Amino acid sequence: MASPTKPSAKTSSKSAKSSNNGKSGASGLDESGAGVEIDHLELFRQMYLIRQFELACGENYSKGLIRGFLHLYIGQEATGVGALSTLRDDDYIVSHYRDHGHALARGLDVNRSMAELFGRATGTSKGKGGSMHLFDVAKRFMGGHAIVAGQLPLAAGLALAQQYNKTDGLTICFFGDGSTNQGVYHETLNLAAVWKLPVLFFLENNMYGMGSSIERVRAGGIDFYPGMATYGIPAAEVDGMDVLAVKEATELAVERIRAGEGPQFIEAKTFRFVGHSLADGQKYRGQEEVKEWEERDPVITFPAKLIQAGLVTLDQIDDVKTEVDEVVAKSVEFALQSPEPDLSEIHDDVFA
Amino acid sequence: MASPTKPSAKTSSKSAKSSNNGKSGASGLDESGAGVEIDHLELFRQMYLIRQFELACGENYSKGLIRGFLHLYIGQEATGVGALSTLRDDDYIVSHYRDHGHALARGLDVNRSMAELFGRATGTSKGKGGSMHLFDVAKRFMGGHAIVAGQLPLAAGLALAQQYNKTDGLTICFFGDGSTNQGVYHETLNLAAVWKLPVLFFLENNMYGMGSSIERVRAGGIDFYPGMATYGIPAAEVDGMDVLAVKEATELAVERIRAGEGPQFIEAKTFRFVGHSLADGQKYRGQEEVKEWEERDPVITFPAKLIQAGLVTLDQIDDVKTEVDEVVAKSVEFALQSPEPDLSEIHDDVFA
Amino acid sequence: MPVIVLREALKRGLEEALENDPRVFMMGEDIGEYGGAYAVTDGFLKKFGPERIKDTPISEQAFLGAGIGAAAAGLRPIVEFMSMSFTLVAFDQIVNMAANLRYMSGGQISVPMVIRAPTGAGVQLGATHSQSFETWLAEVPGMKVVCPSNPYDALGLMRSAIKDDNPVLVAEPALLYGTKGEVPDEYYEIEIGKADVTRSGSDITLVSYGYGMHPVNEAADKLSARGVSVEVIDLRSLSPIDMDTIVSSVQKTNRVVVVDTARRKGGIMAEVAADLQQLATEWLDGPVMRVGSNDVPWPYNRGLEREVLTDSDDVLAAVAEGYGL
Amino acid sequence: MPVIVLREALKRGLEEALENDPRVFMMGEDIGEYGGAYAVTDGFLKKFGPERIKDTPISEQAFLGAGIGAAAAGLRPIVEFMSMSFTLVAFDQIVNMAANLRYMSGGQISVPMVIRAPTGAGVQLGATHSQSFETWLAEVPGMKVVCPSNPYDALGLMRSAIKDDNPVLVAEPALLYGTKGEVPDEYYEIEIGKADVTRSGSDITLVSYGYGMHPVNEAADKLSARGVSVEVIDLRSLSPIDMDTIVSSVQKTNRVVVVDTARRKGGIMAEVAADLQQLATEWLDGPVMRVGSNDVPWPYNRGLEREVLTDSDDVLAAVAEGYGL
Ligand SMILES: Cc1ncc(C[n+]2csc(CCOP(=O)(O)OP(=O)(O)O)c2C)c(N)n1
Ligand SMILES: Cc1ncc(C[n+]2csc(CCOP(=O)(O)OP(=O)(O)O)c2C)c(N)n1
Ligand SMILES: [Mg+2]
Ligand SMILES: [Mg+2]
Repeated sequence: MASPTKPSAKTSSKSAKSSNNGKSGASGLDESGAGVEIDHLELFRQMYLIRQFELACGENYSKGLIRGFLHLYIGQEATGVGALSTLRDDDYIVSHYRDHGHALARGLDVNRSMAELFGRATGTSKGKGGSMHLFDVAKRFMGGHAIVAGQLPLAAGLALAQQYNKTDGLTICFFGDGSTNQGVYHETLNLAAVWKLPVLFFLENNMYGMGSSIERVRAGGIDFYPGMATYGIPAAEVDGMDVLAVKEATELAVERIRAGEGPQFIEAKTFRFVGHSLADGQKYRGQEEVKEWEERDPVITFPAKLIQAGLVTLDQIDDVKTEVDEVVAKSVEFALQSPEPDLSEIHDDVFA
Repeated sequence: MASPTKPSAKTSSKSAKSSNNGKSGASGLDESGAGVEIDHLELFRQMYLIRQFELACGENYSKGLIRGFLHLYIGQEATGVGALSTLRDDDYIVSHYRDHGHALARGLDVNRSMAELFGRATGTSKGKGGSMHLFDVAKRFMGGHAIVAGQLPLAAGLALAQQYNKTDGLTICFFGDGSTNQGVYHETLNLAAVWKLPVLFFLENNMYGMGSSIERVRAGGIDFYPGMATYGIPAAEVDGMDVLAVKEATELAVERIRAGEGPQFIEAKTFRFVGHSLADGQKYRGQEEVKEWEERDPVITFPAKLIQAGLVTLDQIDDVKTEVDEVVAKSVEFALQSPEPDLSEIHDDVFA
Repeated sequence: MPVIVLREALKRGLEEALENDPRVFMMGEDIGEYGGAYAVTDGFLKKFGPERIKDTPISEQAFLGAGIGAAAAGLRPIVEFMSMSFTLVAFDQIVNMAANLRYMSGGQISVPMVIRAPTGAGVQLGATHSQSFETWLAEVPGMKVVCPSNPYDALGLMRSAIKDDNPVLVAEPALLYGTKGEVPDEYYEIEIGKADVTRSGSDITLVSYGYGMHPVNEAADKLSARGVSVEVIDLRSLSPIDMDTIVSSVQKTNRVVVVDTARRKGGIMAEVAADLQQLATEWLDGPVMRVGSNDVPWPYNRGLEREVLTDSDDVLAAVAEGYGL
Repeated sequence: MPVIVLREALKRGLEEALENDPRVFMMGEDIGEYGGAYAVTDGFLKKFGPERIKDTPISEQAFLGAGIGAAAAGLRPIVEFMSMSFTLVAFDQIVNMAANLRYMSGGQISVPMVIRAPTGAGVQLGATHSQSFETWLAEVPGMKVVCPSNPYDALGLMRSAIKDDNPVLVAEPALLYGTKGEVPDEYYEIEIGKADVTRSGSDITLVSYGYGMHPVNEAADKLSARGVSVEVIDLRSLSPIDMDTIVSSVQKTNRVVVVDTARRKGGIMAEVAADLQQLATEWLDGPVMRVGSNDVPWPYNRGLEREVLTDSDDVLAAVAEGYGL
C-alpha cells in the first residue's frame, strides 16, 4: 500500500547539469524570506475555491443536476495551484478528466465552469463537453481530456508550435500515475525529448488509477521520476501536499524550459481523498490510508502554517472563505438559472 | 553515427541479484573448454544457411518471383542463431517482418519457407502470408509480424499461457531498435514484469529503423538495456556479431526465466549489411559505416576463429557450404515447381 | 420463469464458463478488486482467484494483445474493455492480430477469445466515451460481433461467444445493464449469426439490435395501436448478419425500416440496407428506410444527447416517410 | 497540357504550400533523410530544412497527436503515415482528438491538419499492409476525407485539403503513384465534397473513386464498345459525399453500380448505396448494385490478391446481374 511521502525532493537525471534539481522541492515556508514575494493568501484562496467548488459539484451530482462521470480533485489542490501559479498568460495548459482544479487555478470563470458541469448553454463548452471536457482557449486552457494519456501528444504539439514560432512560451501537461501505463505516454516523452520541446510533464501521482494501486499495475515501484533518465528528461519529485514546494519545483522547471533546455518532468506525490469518480465505493483501499493523507490536507495545513508563521491572520483566512463560499454558491445559482442549449446547437461546431 | 560496439557485455538492473548478468556476454571461444559441448559446426551451418537463403531471396526478388516487401537478415545471423540455439521444442518464438533468419534458425523447412516467399501453395502459410508473415505452429514459430512492435503483446500472451499452464516453457520475442518507439512496447514490458511472465525480450539493435539512425529518433542514446531498470527487468547487452556470446547470454537469461524469475531482456548490438528492404537506396548512411561492420561479418569471422582454434577444419567448413548451397538451390527449385494456391483458397482460413 | 437483469445474465454466462472450463480466464482494468466498472465481475476475484481474474494496468494494447497470444496457445481468454470507446487504442491489435492471424498463417492459428465492452451513448459521457465501434469491428473479416438487447439473449450469446473458436466481440449496451427479463434455469445457447423475429406482423418490418430494440418496440407498440401489423427483428449478431431472416420477413411485409442507435453514417445498418435492397428488390414497396443517431460527436448536455439519440419518433417518422403508415 | 505522375502532383501541392505558408510543416517517418517511403517528399529536407520537414520516431500516436496540438495552436501540419494500415495504431488520436476536439470544446478549437497515407491493396503486402481505413474515417463527424484517382485531382484536392480548417485525410492509392495525367501550370483547386462526372452517358451510372476508377473505366470502355452509354462518377471526396451529383445522374440513367476496391462489407459504398436507394427510389429501374473486394484478409499470393481485388469483370457482372446490360 502506498504511504505518504516525505516533503523532500529527489531528482533523477542522466546529465550532471540537470541533476541540481534537488533543491527545488524544499518545503516552502523557509527562513530565507523567499515567501515575501509570494501571494500566500491567493494560493490559499485558489485551493479553498477548488475544494468548495468540488464539494458543490458532489452535492449537485447527488441531486442529478450534474451527470455523466464526475471526478473530483479533492486532496490534490496544492499540486494544480502550486504548479499553475508559475505560468504566464501565453503558456498552454493541458489536463485530463480530473480537470476542475486545473481550470480554476488557471482562472477560468467559476460561473461558466459550473454551468458547463450542469450542461448549460453558458458553460465553457456551451454544455457540449461536460465535467471531463472543460476548455477555455482564451485562457489557453486546452482541455479536459477523457481518454487516459490521450492528452499528452496534444501538449507536445502545442509546445511544438511554441518552439516553431520561436516564442519562449511553454505547455504544461497534467496526468496521473495510471496513465503512465498507456503506450502513448512513452511515445510522447521520447518525441518531446528528441525535439527538445518546451513542455512540462506534470505527473500527479495520487497512488491509484481508479481502483488500482500503483504496486498492482506497475513493476517499477511507486516512483516514476527515476525512469526519465531513459529519455534524458530532467525529473524531480515533490511533495504534492505542499503548495509552496510545488510552486518552487515548478518554477525551476519552467525556468529551464524557457531557457531552451527542453522538456522537464515533475512528479508530485499526492492523494485524492475521495473516490475515483462519484460511482466509486472505494472497496479497494482502507480508510486508514485515506485518513493518514487527510492529516496533511493542504486546505487545512497551509493556512495553519501561514498563521503560525505570521504571514496572514485568521481573519484574513476567514474573509477569504466567506468570499469564496459566496462565489461558489453564486456559481451554482448561475448554472441553475442558465438556459439549456438550444436543440439547433446539435449541428454546430462539427466542422470549422 | 553508430559504430561497432565491443564484444563485451554490460548489464543493468535495479536488483543486485540479477545484475550479475555481467558474465553472460563474454566472448565465446574461451580457454575454459566450454566450447566442447557446443556444436560449432551446426551454428556455422545455420548462419551460412541464412546468408545463402537471403542472397537467393534477393536474387529472386529482382526476378519478380518474390514480391511485396522483402527484408533481409544479412549481417544479423549470429543473433538469431545464437539465441535460438538455446531453446527447447516447447518454447515459443515470435518474430517481426525480418523473420527469415529466425524461422530457419528454428528449423523451419527450407523448401516450404522459400515456397512461402514465392507465394506458393506449399508455403508455410499456403502462400497467404509472404515474407513478412512466416508461421509454423508445429515448430511453435508464431510469426512473422509486420506492424512494428505489434508482436510484443502476442509474445506476452503466449508466455502467459505457459505460466497459466504451470509449464517451464518460455517465449522469445525478437524486435528491432525502431520498435521501442511504439507505445505498445512499453505497455508490454510493464505487463510482463508485473505478471512475471516467462518471456525473453530480445532486441536486435541494428542501429537503424528503416532510414532512421537511433540518434535521430531516440533521446536516450544507442543503449536500450539500461532503461529496463524502470520495469525491474534484468537486462544484458551482448555483441550480436559473436554467435557464442549471444548463445551464452541467452542461456543465462533462459535459465532465469525457467527458474521463475520473470521476464528478461537482451540487447544484441548488430547491423544489417543491406538496405532495410529491397526498395531501400540507403541514402541515409555512408558505406564506410557498413564496411566497418562487415569486417566483423559472423559468417566469415566465426569459421575463421573456429579453424584457428582448431575446433573444425577448413574441409569441414567447405563441406557445410557445399551442402547448404545445394539445400538453398533446391529450395528455390522446390518453390518454382510448387503450384500456386487454388483460387478457392480465398475464402478458407477466415474463420475457424 | 425467473426474472433477472442483463448484468446478472452476463455474469452467469461468465461464471459458468469459469467454473466449467479451466482454460477460461478474464483480464481487464479493475475487474477484480474494484469489481468491474459496471459491476459485471463483482465477486469474481474472491471466487476464482487472481490467476483467473486478472486486474490489468491501463494498457489496452498490451492486455488485449496478451489475450490473443494466450488464445493462440490454447487458452480461452475473456478480455474486458471498460468502454467500447477505449477499444480504439487497441484497434491495431484487434484488427491486425486477432482478426488477421488465422488467414496470414494459412489457418494454423485460432484465436478463441471473447472481447467484452459496454457500448453506446445515453448516459451523458460526452464525445469520447459514447461511441459504438462494434459497427466497425463487425466489418472485419475474421471477427464475430454480437450485441444483446435483453437478459435472455445476453446469456445465450455469451455462452456461444465463449465456445466459439474465433475472436468474438460482445457489445454490451451500457443503457441496458439494469434491464430485466426472463431467463430460464435450463441451459440454452443462441447461435451466433441468427437473428430473432421478436414480433410477428404483416405490414412492415422493423430491424434493429441492442439498445435500438427499445425505440423500435416502442414504435411498434404505437403502430400496432394504429392498427399496423408490425414484424420486429432483433439482429443479435452484427457479424455474421442474418440477411436470410430479414429477407424472408420483407418478402411478407414488403416494407422495412432499419434502425440503429449508433450514428447513422456508415454503421452496420448501411450494410444491411445496401444488401437488402439488392437481395429483396422485387419484394420491396419502397426504399429500405434507414434510421440512426445524428452524425455529430456525442454532446454532454442531456437534452442535446437525447435529441441526437435515435428514439421511437425517429422510427415512426421513417415509417411515415417511406411507406405512409 | 503538361503530363506528370500522381506522385509529382502531390509533391507539387505540398511544395507550394511549404513555400507560400510558413505555418505549413510536415512530419512523418523517414520523410526527410530517406526521402519518403514512396518518395513523395524526396528532396524536401534539403529544400526546407529539418524544422519544417520533421523526421519522426516510429511513434504514430505521438506525432499524429502532436500534429493535432500544433494545429490547435494555429500551425498547419501535414502528417504522413507510411501506410493507411498504420493509422490503426493512432486511431484514438484521430477520432477522439482530431475529430472530436472542436465539438467537445463548443467550437473553440480548430484542427487544420492534413493526414496523408498511401492506401489499398494490389502490391502483395499481405493482410496487415493492404487495408483501406479511409472508409472508416470517412464516417467520423468532424473529419473530411478525399481520395484522388489521377494527378489532376491529386493536386487540386491537396491544395484544398491544406487550406481547409478541419482535419482532412488524403488517401493516396498506392497503386497510382506512378499514374500519368495532364496537370495545367495554372492554379486551380478542387472543392472538397464535389464529385466529378468524368464520362457522360444515359444508360447506366458507375460510381467509384481512387484506384476503383481504373476497373470502372475499363468496364465503361467495354460497355461502350457494346453500345451501352455509360456515365461515370468519381467521388473524389468520401466525406462529405456528393450525393446530389449521384442522384442527378441516376435520374438520367435510372441504373447504377457503385464500386469500391476496398472490401465490400461496410465501406463507403454501403453508405452510398443505402442513401441512394432512399434518395432516388422512384428513379431506379433496379437495385443499387454494389461491388467491392472480397471480405477476406488480403492474401500475399499474386493470383489470390488479384482475385480478391475488384476488377472490371466484377463491375460488368454487377451491371449484367442488376440491369441485364
Ligand atoms: C484508454 C483508457 N482506458 C481506460 C479509461 C478509464 N479510466 C478513466 S480514469 C482511469 C484511471 C486513471 O488513473 P490516473 O491516470 O492515475 O489518474 P487519476 O484518476 O488518479 O487522477 C481509468 C482506468 C480511459 N478513460 N481511457
Ligand atoms: C506501426 C508501424 N509503423 C511503421 C511501419 C513501417 N516500418 C516497417 S519496418 C520499420 C523500421 C523498423 O525498425 P526496427 O524496429 O529497428 O527493425 P529493423 O528493420 O531494423 O530490423 C518501419 C518504420 C510499420 N510496419 N508499422
Ligand atoms: Mg492516479
Ligand atoms: Mg533496427
